[in-house]
Amino acid sequence: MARTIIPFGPQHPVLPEPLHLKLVCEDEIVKEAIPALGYVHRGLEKLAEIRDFNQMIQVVERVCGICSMLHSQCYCQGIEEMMGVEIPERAKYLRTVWSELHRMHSHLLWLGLFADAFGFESLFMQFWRIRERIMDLNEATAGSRVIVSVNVVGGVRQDLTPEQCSWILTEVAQAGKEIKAIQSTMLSDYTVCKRTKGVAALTKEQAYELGAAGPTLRASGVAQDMRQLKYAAFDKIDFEPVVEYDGDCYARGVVRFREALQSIDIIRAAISGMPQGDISVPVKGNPEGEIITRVEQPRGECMYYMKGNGTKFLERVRIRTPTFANVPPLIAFMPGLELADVPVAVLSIDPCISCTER
Amino acid sequence: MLKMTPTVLKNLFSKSSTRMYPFEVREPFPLYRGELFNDIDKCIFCKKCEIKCPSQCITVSKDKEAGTGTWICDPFACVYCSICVDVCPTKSLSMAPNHRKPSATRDMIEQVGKLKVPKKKKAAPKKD
Amino acid sequence: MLKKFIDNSRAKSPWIMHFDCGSCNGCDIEVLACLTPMYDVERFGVVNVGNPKHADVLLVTGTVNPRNAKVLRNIYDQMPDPKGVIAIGACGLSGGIFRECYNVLGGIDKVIPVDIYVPGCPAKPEAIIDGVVAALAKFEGLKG
Amino acid sequence: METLILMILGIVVAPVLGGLVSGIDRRVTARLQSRFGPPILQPFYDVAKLFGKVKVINNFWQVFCAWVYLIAAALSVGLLFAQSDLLLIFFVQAIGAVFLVMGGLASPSPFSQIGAQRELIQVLTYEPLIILVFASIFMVTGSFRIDEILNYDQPLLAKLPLMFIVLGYALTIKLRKSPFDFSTSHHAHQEIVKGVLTDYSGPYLGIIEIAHWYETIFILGICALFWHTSLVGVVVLLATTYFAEILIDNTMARMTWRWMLKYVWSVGLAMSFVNLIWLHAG
Amino acid sequence: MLPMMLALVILLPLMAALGCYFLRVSTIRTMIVLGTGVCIAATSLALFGQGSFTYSPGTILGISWDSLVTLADFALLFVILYYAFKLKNQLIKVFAVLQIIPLAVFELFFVDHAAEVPAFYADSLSLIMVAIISIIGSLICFFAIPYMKTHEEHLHLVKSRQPRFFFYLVLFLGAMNGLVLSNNILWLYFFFEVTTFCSFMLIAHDDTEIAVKNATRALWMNSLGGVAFVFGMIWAYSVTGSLSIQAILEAGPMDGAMLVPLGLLCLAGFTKAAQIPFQSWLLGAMVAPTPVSALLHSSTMVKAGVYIVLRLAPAYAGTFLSEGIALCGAFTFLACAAIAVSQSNGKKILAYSTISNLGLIICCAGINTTWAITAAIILIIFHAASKALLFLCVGTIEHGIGSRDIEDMRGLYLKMPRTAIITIVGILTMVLPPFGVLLGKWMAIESASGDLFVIVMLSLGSAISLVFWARWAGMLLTGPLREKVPAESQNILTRFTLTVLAAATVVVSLFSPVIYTGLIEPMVGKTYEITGGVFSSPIGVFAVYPIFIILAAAFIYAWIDTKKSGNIQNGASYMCGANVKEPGVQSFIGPMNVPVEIKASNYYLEAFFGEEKLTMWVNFVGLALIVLMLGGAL
Amino acid sequence: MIENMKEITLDAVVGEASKMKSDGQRLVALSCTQLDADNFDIIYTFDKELVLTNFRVTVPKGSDCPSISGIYFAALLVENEIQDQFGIMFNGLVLDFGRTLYLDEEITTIPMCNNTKAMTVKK
Ligand code: SF4
Ligand code: SF4
Ligand code: SF4
Ligand code: SF4
Ligand code: SF4
Ligand code: SF4
Ligand code: SF4
Ligand code: SF4
Repeated sequence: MARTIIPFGPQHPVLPEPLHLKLVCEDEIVKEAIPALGYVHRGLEKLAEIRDFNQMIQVVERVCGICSMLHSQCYCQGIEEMMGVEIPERAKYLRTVWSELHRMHSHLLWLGLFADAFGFESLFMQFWRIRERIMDLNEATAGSRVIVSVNVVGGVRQDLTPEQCSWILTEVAQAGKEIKAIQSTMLSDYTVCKRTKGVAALTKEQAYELGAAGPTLRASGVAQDMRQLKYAAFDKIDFEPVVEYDGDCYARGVVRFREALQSIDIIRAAISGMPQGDISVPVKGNPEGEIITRVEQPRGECMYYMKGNGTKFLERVRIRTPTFANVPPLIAFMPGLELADVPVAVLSIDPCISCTER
Repeated sequence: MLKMTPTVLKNLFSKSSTRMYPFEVREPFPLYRGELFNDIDKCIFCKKCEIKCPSQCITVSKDKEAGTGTWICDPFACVYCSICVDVCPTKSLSMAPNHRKPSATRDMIEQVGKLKVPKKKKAAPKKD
Repeated sequence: MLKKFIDNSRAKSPWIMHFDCGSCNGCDIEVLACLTPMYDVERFGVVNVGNPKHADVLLVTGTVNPRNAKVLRNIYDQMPDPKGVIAIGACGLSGGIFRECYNVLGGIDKVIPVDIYVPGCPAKPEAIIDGVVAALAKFEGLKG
Repeated sequence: METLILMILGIVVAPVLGGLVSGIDRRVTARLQSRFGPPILQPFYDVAKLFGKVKVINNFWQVFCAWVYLIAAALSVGLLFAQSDLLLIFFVQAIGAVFLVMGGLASPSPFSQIGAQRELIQVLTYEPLIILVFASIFMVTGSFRIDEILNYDQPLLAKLPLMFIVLGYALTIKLRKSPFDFSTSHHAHQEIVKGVLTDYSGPYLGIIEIAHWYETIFILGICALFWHTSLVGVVVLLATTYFAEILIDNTMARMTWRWMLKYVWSVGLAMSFVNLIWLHAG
Repeated sequence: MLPMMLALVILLPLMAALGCYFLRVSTIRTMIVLGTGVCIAATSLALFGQGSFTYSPGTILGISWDSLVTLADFALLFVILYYAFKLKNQLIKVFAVLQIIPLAVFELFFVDHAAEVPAFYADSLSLIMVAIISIIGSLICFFAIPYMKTHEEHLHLVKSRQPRFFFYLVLFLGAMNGLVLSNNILWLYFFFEVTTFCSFMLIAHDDTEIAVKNATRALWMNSLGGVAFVFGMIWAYSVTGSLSIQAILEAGPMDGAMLVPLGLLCLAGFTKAAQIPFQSWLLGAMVAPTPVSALLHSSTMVKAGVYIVLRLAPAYAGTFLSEGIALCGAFTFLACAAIAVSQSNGKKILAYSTISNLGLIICCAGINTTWAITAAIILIIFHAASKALLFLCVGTIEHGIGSRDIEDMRGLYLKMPRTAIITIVGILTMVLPPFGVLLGKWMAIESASGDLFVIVMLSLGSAISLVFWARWAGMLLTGPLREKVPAESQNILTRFTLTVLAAATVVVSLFSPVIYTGLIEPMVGKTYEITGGVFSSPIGVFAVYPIFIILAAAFIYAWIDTKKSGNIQNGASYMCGANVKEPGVQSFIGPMNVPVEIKASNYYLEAFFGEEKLTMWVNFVGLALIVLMLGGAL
Repeated sequence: MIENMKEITLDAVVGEASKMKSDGQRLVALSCTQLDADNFDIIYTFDKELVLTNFRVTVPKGSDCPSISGIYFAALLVENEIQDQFGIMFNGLVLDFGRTLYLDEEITTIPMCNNTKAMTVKK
């Protein structure tokens, strides 16, 4: 039959990151999709051999800029557990605040990119405009817009003043209002629904079996969220995992949309429940033993496996990131899509190649 | 359809949210981790920053004979984490709240200062 | 007169293309942020074209590895002259914190000539705008 | 003689107007997105810049096709100003459309190829609608000749309101605006990069850009026929129509061409039938 | 003079055909074909000098020509019956018998043999047809000479079957000329049957299973047309009492009883012109060698069907039948254009497009205003030229690359630049102004504009046909072009015919205003004002010369600039940066670092326009429309 | 410190994985570490309702490991990654990148396996 072979990426305007897909299409229906990775692979896990466990914090923060905060949090939690350090309560709450700010900005960023993937430029612009509020919060409270670098083993580096706290509250509330203003567009506009509903759907069983993580999994009806593991302040803050049941791109969008709003509530709860006290404890010695820790990144479950040998250099840092888990579902649902839906479908798992490849 | 209309019309009739950088520059946030400065007079060339820097972009060397110390930082490799600032015992390092300007060439930041140790030694006998 | 208009227009219409050469996304999202309402680089005539054949300025973020180096080279070669390259972020300038990784060759200038270096990790949108403005100076210098 | 002068006038003025319209379009779009936006003259800078770039091609037929596209577009505008036959003008601009497609197909890049195929589907979608619009104008005025149509004493809009909407569909497709920007898009992020224009660059892209300006004016000229009786009417109609286009562009996602083909044909044909039957009955 | 000329255009081909058959030497055959071609082409032009005429040949050797024709007619019908038995096809048997018996009864008991019926009548329409048949037909025959040689080499035939082939090919020219010149409806019927038979024999020429099968299908469908013809003829005679077509026409627009025979005759025309639902025989006919497709199945024989419908147009003007014919034609135009989109076989695309264009002409006949008839005649002329050219191009390409699939023609310019350019010229003359086909289409659309259903179908159809033409033209150019491509070598006759036809399609388009004033206007009456090469009427203007001049200038300018591009930088095409960097290699580095060659294909939109998907529905609607048309006539 | 860990042998990998699958466990990760110059250690991690189950195998250098990508499609990426980074080959991968998932031929050593030259790239 009349086949067209398309090199989709590595450099392609709809791909925020280099990733290659060899697409074989017939009348623009994808018949076969084979990915190629490795354009972002740096091999940073091996840096553990030449950077001590403290310096590694800055390295893992740069596994990916978008959820850098959660990478270092996951890493620090692991080291703290290995070394038996109990961090102050206030530090837990602070980590929660910044991690939820991260989730918000990441989801807003994604919602924008998603809108862009189906060619809705003005919606993209609106989401990114709202997101700037969060970026300002990051910059003002932590010192950098993107890579906040607040985590250290034993706690956090920055504290929040009461004024900053109330400012955060007003800003996120305002952001929430603005998000709600475009809710009807994102969730019920005819063209948006037409482009996302029923596209690249995964059933609950498929999603689970293919090892999907995070919003991709929750959009297929599996209520699993690593925050249920009650790390940081989540033992005190209640929340319900956001679940949708259709498993298509639309459902994935809704999950993230609702999570962005949910984060506002969590931030509010964290700030109101934040105890006074130290923000870090001094740490002595070196990590030893093996540990697996998990946190919920905006894109889903992130897992760190670490092995210490009593020196300041860790023997192994192994990072399993959410996108890594979401690539197999992506490969699985590609055939049968329309070419125009490829960006939408690829974006729907919120691909982060940089952390997939590290 | 056209669910977006109120939002875009509102945008049309209100002021654009664009910050007119570089024509108007915002007041910087004081905590921002921008350009790194070394107050070389305060630096004791203890190498603490060199050791702790996660990006390994600082080189501190002492020239005993000349009585000078050199503090070199590669601004193109620095990741602006401010670990060095945190660990510096004399607080000679600081970060300005504005970003470093782009440049067309790769220049190292090289600062040469007097070694303080001899100074101390000199001062000590005086007291003695 | 026409020629002068063309010369003047160069600096007024820099179409950019952004290539993520293995960045951690930190710098990428800042590049994107430049296009959004808060920073809106279209004020300077900047259009994000996403196709090297239409681009005047290449913004590159991230570290170079053997695989993406070939892509980077290709894209650069496909841009018609006159063209400029802006490297963004510590990674793009030198490899940044990843300089010593086994799959990192170093900064962008290992592969293609770079006109402007924008430091930062990530570089702020303001810094990127400064970088673009600095690159325009190069086009302004180009007469005829 | 008068015809000739009008024609030349059209060919000279149209790109200037088209460029301005495009500049205003970009500015208004930016404002709708809460951005500051580029200068109004930006399109002219862009094209001038393109002409200052090195010429790169990968198939010399691209050059040929680009030129024919431009000339056909200019000629159709010239004929429009010269008040020629609507159908003839339409067929002349179809020359441009065909050569744009051929230029796209000349490059082996898959994106260019796909873009050309999509462009064809767009042509397939809007062409019948435009012919129907012209036929409906004929049914009202009894002629395809613009000079005769201008003698008709009522605004056509009053008799052909639905046909104007049908023309609006064609307009959106032709201007390559959301939700119909498939073959190439003004927005950077499309699955097929720049579609038909992917492998055009530098001066040749500039040529095509100018041809787009002509096409904009061509389409607006057709719209103007719907309220030819008053100058104010024309201005109001055009301004409203174009603003509506920008608004639609900014309030809709890009759809898929399969959807377009089904939707535009069925809605367009249905509206045409309703309007024309109403015309017959009334 | 006139008898001589008539003999030249009708009998000379017969003689030449016999010569080809019996003198089995290829050089002699070549000479005969060339000579005949030149003769009849010249004669056909000379006939224009004659203008309209009526003529009866009287007797030969004491036997009237009428009786000879009748005899030959029965002989032919029995031959067909013989083939029906040989092929064991019940349908053909039935249809043959259904023709023989009524015809015998008719001849024996009804016809008043004493009545004087002029055998020949010619007006501009006939003369134009004769010119098309004689000039284009001859060119195709020339083309066939080298073509059949290669063709037989391809098939590795031991014994050449060319004598038989050229026998039918050349014979056909005479029959066709006879058909368009006949005034006596019995004569018309006879020639009609000869073309059917020639077509049958030529489709079956290669004697493969599929060829025989498709030939059989062609025969039964055309025989069905023959049956309709016979009954229509008898019925018409019983109403008007005359065998003369002119007499029937002169009776003026009719109604009531006369509409049915007219409807039946038109039905015969429909089968011959392969209108839906009879299109399948013409598609099947594409198995025949390409000159056959070019001659019989696109530019001339199928026009016989159209000719009959058009010839009878004045008789049913303003009736329901007329409206029905317009709808049928418009529907065929739309449906076949749509199906053509889903085709990748070049000859099939041409076949569908042919049927589609015939539909358009028939639609014009049905619209039946003077404007529409003008459009129909313009379309006949230019469609014949362009389509013949395109068929010959496909034949040449097929010999060059061994495939007739348009997907395989991608980048043909790199291999056969000359043929590629001529093909593109052919395609452009089909779809773009100011060329003749488009002029015809423009007239058709303008004259159909009052009719809602027809105009909708025409506008959809013309948009659809642009799709398959434009992409075909474009894909011939695909490829990375770095240097000038040297022209391929071609047989002199091939090159001659292609060049002449290509030049003719362009140049004749330029003379369309002249053709109009000289030929069409006298026949159908004044419809357009011509000033400075501009067609104008109160409803429209079509500026042939100005557009021609401007476009010619544009093409020349564009070509000069293109030539200059020789020294500009060549780039690799965009492949997302993954290009394999070797000159001339069109591949990208795919997964696992394996180079992947890029490949692009057309969209065939099977889901919308699939042949299998549409054919059944289309046939159903087509049949319904015909029933409606005939039923309405009753 | 790692919950529900058990050690298994190399040939039991596929069986264990199928058991996990029938138990409704979701594959989370495979984590490979170089134990010493001659041995690697792979930990297979599964999750069910937030509880992790792990098993670990020791793979001697030079021996191949059975792929579980037939059972868990999701394993294909990580198994290819381990091929790239540690040079352990997996038998029966559903989509085998043959050590080109991340690396080009310019990288001639097996990165995470100190000082070992890469074998020729499997085609
Ligand atoms: S889709 Fe988004 S990330 Fe990708 S190029 Fe466009 S704006 Fe950038
Ligand atoms: S999941 Fe994506 S955004 Fe988050 S850390 Fe990984 S790469 Fe970054
Ligand atoms: S760039 Fe140089 S001067 Fe600036 S902070 Fe980094 S090291 Fe210091
Ligand atoms: S840590 Fe401070 S004092 Fe020590 S060398 Fe660095 S800058 Fe100087
Ligand atoms: S800011 Fe961080 S990276 Fe930069 S010199 Fe200091 S410690 Fe090193
Ligand atoms: S410079 Fe920093 S933020 Fe930018 S890509 Fe590199 S690590 Fe990420
Ligand atoms: S391809 Fe042409 S030459 Fe060959 S056998 Fe068929 S018709 Fe004859
Ligand atoms: S087509 Fe060519 S290869 Fe095939 S039989 Fe004929 S000569 Fe031989």
